[in-house]
Formats: sequence, structure tokens, C-alpha cells
Amino acid sequence: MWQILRKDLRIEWRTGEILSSMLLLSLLIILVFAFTLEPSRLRGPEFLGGLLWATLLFSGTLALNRSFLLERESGAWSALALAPIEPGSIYLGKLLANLVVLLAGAGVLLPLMVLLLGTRGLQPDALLPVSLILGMVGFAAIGTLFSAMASGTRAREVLMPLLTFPFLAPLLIAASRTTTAGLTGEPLEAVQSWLMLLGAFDLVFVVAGWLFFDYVLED
Amino acid sequence: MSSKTENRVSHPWRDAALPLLTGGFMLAALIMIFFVVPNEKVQGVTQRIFYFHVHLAWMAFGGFGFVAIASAWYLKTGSPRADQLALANAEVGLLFTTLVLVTGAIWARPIWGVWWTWDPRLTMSVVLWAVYAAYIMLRRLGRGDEMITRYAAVLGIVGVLNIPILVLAIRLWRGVHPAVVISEDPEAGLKDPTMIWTLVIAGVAMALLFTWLVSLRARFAAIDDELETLHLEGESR
Amino acid sequence: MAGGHREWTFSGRSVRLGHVTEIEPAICAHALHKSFGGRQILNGLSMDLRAGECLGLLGGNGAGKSTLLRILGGTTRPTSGEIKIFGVPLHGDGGTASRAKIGFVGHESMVYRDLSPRENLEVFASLYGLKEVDTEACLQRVGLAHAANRATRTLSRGMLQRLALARATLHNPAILLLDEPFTGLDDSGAGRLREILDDHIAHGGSTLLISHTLPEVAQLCSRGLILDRGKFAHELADVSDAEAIRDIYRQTIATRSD
Amino acid sequence: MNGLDFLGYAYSAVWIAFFVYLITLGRKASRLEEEIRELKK
Repeated sequence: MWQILRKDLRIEWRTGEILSSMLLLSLLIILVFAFTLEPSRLRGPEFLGGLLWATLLFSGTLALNRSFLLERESGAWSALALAPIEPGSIYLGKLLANLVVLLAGAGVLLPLMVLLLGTRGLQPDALLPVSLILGMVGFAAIGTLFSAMASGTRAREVLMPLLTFPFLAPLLIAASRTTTAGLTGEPLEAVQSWLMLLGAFDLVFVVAGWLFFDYVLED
Repeated sequence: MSSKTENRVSHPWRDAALPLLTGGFMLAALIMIFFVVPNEKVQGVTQRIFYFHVHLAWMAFGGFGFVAIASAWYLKTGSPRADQLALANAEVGLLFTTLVLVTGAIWARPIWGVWWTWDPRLTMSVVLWAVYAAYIMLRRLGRGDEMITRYAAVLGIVGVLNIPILVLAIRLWRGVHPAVVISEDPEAGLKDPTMIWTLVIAGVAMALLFTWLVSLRARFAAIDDELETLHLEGESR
Repeated sequence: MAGGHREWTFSGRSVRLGHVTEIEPAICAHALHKSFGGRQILNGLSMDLRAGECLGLLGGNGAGKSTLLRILGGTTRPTSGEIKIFGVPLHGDGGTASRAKIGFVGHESMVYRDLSPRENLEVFASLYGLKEVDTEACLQRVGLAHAANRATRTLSRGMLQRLALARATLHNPAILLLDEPFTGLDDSGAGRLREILDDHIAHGGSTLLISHTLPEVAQLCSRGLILDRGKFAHELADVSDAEAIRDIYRQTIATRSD
Repeated sequence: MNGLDFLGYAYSAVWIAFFVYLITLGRKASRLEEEIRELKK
């Protein structure tokens, strides 16, 4: 698991390919929001959580797709299947690597959005990182499992979001809610059940991916 | 398949009893709903659609449950029968979910004044619809490909894991801003015993219809698979 | 591993001879079926790779040779059928560990294009749980030492094939599965591959070789199998004469067009 | 005849048509299964 995490981070550190394309797409999505919706109306901090997650959803999908394209290129994915490590460990390694990249992207994107949208009246607290991390774990868990599947088919670019987005419905509801709460300084009690829901989502799908990766790894 | 040597295998339950029972119960349910049962106090005539709507939803979700069971069975044994059953349940389940959405919209228009609202049950149905539409899409992409079948089986199991979380999330979500309040009239609801009877008969009819459709679809899936193998054998001869 | 001392170490290095027993074949495959995209690629195929032998796998294009090799190596899952590596099922308890006994060279180089050859070998060494592995010597063995730090993306086809060979032999596997390993190699590369194979065979390793070059099969292999449309058409107990193989091969193909 | 009755007759007619269609589908499946069994011999 750690070997795979280290390998992925090494590649990403060298090329910066995934993170840079993810951030560039994010920037474009913010521009789209600004053009299609009146920017002055997006200033309220109550929209920021939702806008952030919508942006992360699309750019994160790109990042996850890319991460598996790297594996499929020159068939390195088969070499992972050949190696004497549990498929579950390969899943966790890829999951962690994707999580690191996604969190890094979110960390850059959030201040960028505040800056570009001119959001006022933010009161960020410790809930913010917690909600981002919990949300991203679930996103990466689902995304890693399904982009591993989609990358083996001939319609990978289409299939990955088609499979992923409906699954992420509960996660998106919960994550945008808690992130907004973390940005506006709402008390923890107000979003406690949402945090528990995020935790349950993460737990269920990390375990499911870990268990079922055996069937996804081989062609 | 089996080593049965007799020419004609008779299936009295599948070929006669199931269709006749379904036909009879469905006709009975239609007669009850349109000609027998009295109007509900608050919602009036519109409420009658519920006798179908509710059962459609239950059967659809039950079908998705069967997808998961058949998928697990497939992953365990690799049996093509399990795979055909998973596909049949997913397709019929998706059809029923579509009907849930349509009947839901027809009901919502006179009662709530809109065709669509983000009511928890409707939201839930539309998300599940998308999940299983993606499932069928994945299967269509890789017909006859064992790898895709395996992926679909994983998806079928993971899809059901999503349902309880989805229910919780949507309850919490809509719970915060109640969109529509239905009056709490003590006269409202299924007060008349014929209403209960109608509900039960419609439920049996819907369950029978679901079973019949799934069995038909699974048979055609099996025929597809068999033809495929025959074709390949003919090719390599 | 239970019973007997099949594995022992000699001055810190695992001796491959230790794996060899007379009872268990290196690979035992039973009733393999594989369909892909609605086509039956393998059709109930069974075979043994005996411990210590070099088995040549022959057959026309699309006969299912590469699919068979990938299934035996564990990168592709059969639709049905069972594979045992030294008696341990590949898909089951202990299957993960038995993957360490296999070295695989396929059509693709199976390396990361964004890492250098040396880094690639380091990654795979860590995946195989090798603590101290001499990547230098490994690259030297395939004649790639001079390009150890170049970007893999810039390597030529033959160099990639050498790297694939280094990757496959990094962990001294007891079984080598080679799918046309000579493709893209120049004379010196082919010479090094032969050296590696001779060394592997001399240490009691088993080899399954797919090749279209019959003299090569005659030179390297001790037994041959001809595969046709997902089934074995013929077994060659003696493959020392390339011309003899060619005749039998033609005959097998000829009976097919009836 | 009021609207509800009309709907009732309409739906019953639709159901009977669908029912007949499903029966023919079942027949077709049986026939195909038979043919496949023949082909296998």
C-alpha cells in the first residue's frame, strides 16, 4: 500500500500533471460560474461550500481518470496485478495517493475561490478541514473503485462520471452542508448528524472498495 | 445446460399459473381502484394512484436488492444464471422506478401544484434511477465480456450499500426545510376497509407482475447467452 | 510452506532449485475458459508446466496464446477454470504469495513511463517485498545500465523490452512466462536474453515461451504445445528439430481448414 | 359515464393488451428454448 502511494506521489511530484490539470479545470469552472450566474450574487458565504464541492466534483473526476490512465499506459496496471500484494492494499494505496492530490487541489482551490468570488463575512473554523477531509475520503473511495473499473472499458471518460455521480449524491449533500458550516462558523451541533453521515459513507465505501478490488484488478 | 433428454419440459407454474394469477389479480386491482374503493377524504380521487405507486416503488427497490443478491451469487460461483437474473432484476427494477417517477409526478401535480418537487421519496427514486441506468449502461458496453459482467456484479452490490446512506442523507436534507406540509386531518388516510383490501390486492398483483417480467427477461437473457455459445461453437467447428 | 524443505537460502540468496519437487508441476491449469467481447478465446483448456522444463507454446495469430499466458500469470481472470502454482490455487488463499514465483514478459512493457528505469525497478522491488535488490546489476544484466536514469518515455522499443525483462527477472522467479520476448531486441539484446534463460534453466527454473521463430523454440525448449482456436491441437514431445516442428505445425493448420 | 369510470375501462383494456403481449413473449421464449435444445443435439 505504501509502495503504491510513494510511487504515485513520486510521479505526480515529477510531472505535476494531475494537480495542474485539475486546478486549471477548476479555475475554468469558477469562470463559468461567474459568467453564467451573476458574480455579485455569489458573494454570500452560504454559497461557497456548494460551489466548492461542485467544482471539486468535476475537476476531481478528471484527476481520478488521469490517475488510472497513468496505470493503463504501457500496461503497468497488469504489473500491479502480477505483484504478490493483496488487491485490497493496491486499492488503499491508490486511494491514498488520489486523496493526497485531491486534498492538495482543494487546499489551493478554496482560497482561490474566496479571492475570485469576493466572498465576504467568512468565519472559518476547525470544522472546515474536517469536512473537506471526510468528504474527500468518500469521493476518493468511490472514485478510485469506479475509475479503476471504467479505465478497463472502451468508454472510460464517459463511464466514470456516469457511475460515480449518482453514488456521490449523499456525499455531496452532506459535504457541501458541513463545508458551508465550517466556513460560516456555524456551531458543530448544527451539522453533527451530517458529519456522522459522512463518516458512515467513508467507512462503508472504503471497506467495500477494499473487499471488492479483487474483482476489479484483473482484466 | 442440463442433461435432460425429454423433448418437452413442462413448467406449469411458469407458463400457466404465474401469467393467469398476474392477469387476474391485476384486473381485480384495477376494478377495485377505479370502481369500488371510495375516495380518500383529503386528497380525493388523486390518492387512488397510490395503490400502484407505493407498490411499484417497493418492487423496484426489492428488485435492486435482488440485483445485489444475484451479483454476490455470480461473484461466488460464476454461474451465468445468476448473471442473467441480476440483469433481469436491474432492467425491470429500472422500468418500475421510471413508473414510480411518472406516477409520482402525476400525483404531485394536483396535490402540490407542481410536477416535480424535491420530496425525499422522489429524490431518492431519481438518484436510484441514475445508479441503475449507469449499471445497465455498463452492461450494454460490454456484452459477452466476462470482465464487464464482473464489474457490473461489483456495482450491483455496492449500489445497494448506497441505499441506506442515501435514505438517511435525503431525510436529513429535506428535513431541514420541509417543502410541503400535508394536512394532519384525522379523517385522512386509509380509513375504509376496502382501501386496505385494494392496497393488498394491488400489492399482490404488482409482485406477481414483477416476478413474471423478471422471469421473462431472464429467459431471454439466457437465450441470448445460449445463442452466443452456439454461434461460437459453430464457428470453431 | 508446509512439509519438507522446499525453500532454503544459500549465503542470503534464495536457491531456486529448492522449489522443485517431482510431484507438483510448476503450473497446473485445468479447464480454462475465457470469452472476451462475445468471443470464446480459450475453450476448456488444460495443461501442465512441469517443474524445470522449458515449454514452447506455438500457434497462429489469434489462437489464444497470449490470453493463456496472461491468465496463467494472473493479470487476466479466466471465465472459469482453475490454476495452481506449485500446487497452490492462484485465485484463493495463498494465491497472492504464489504470484511472487512468476516473472512475466508480455506485449506491453508494463512499466511507468514517467519514472526512470532505475526508479521503475525500485518500485517493483518494493512491490515484491525485496529489501535489498541490486537494481544496478539487474540493469547491467539486460544491458541497460547506461540508460538507468533516463526518462522511460524516451526509451526505444528494444530498450523498453530490455527493461521489461529486467522487471520480470528482478525477483528471481521460479517460473518465467515469456510472450515473444525477442521482439524488438537487437543481437546483443537477444544474446543477453538467451544468457538469462540459460541461467534460469540451469538453476532449475521453469519457462513457458511463446514464439513464432521455430529455430528459437528448437534451441531453447524441451517440449512444445500447438494451440489452435482456444484448444491444444498437438503436443510435441521432442522439439529439437525445427524442420520437424514446422511439418507438424503445417499439418495441424491444414486439418483446420476442413 | 364519468371520467374515473372511463379511465378504469381504458386501463383495463391497456392491461389486457399488455397481458396478451406478455403471453406471446412467453410463447416465443419457449419456442426459442426448444430450438436451442434441438440445435445442441
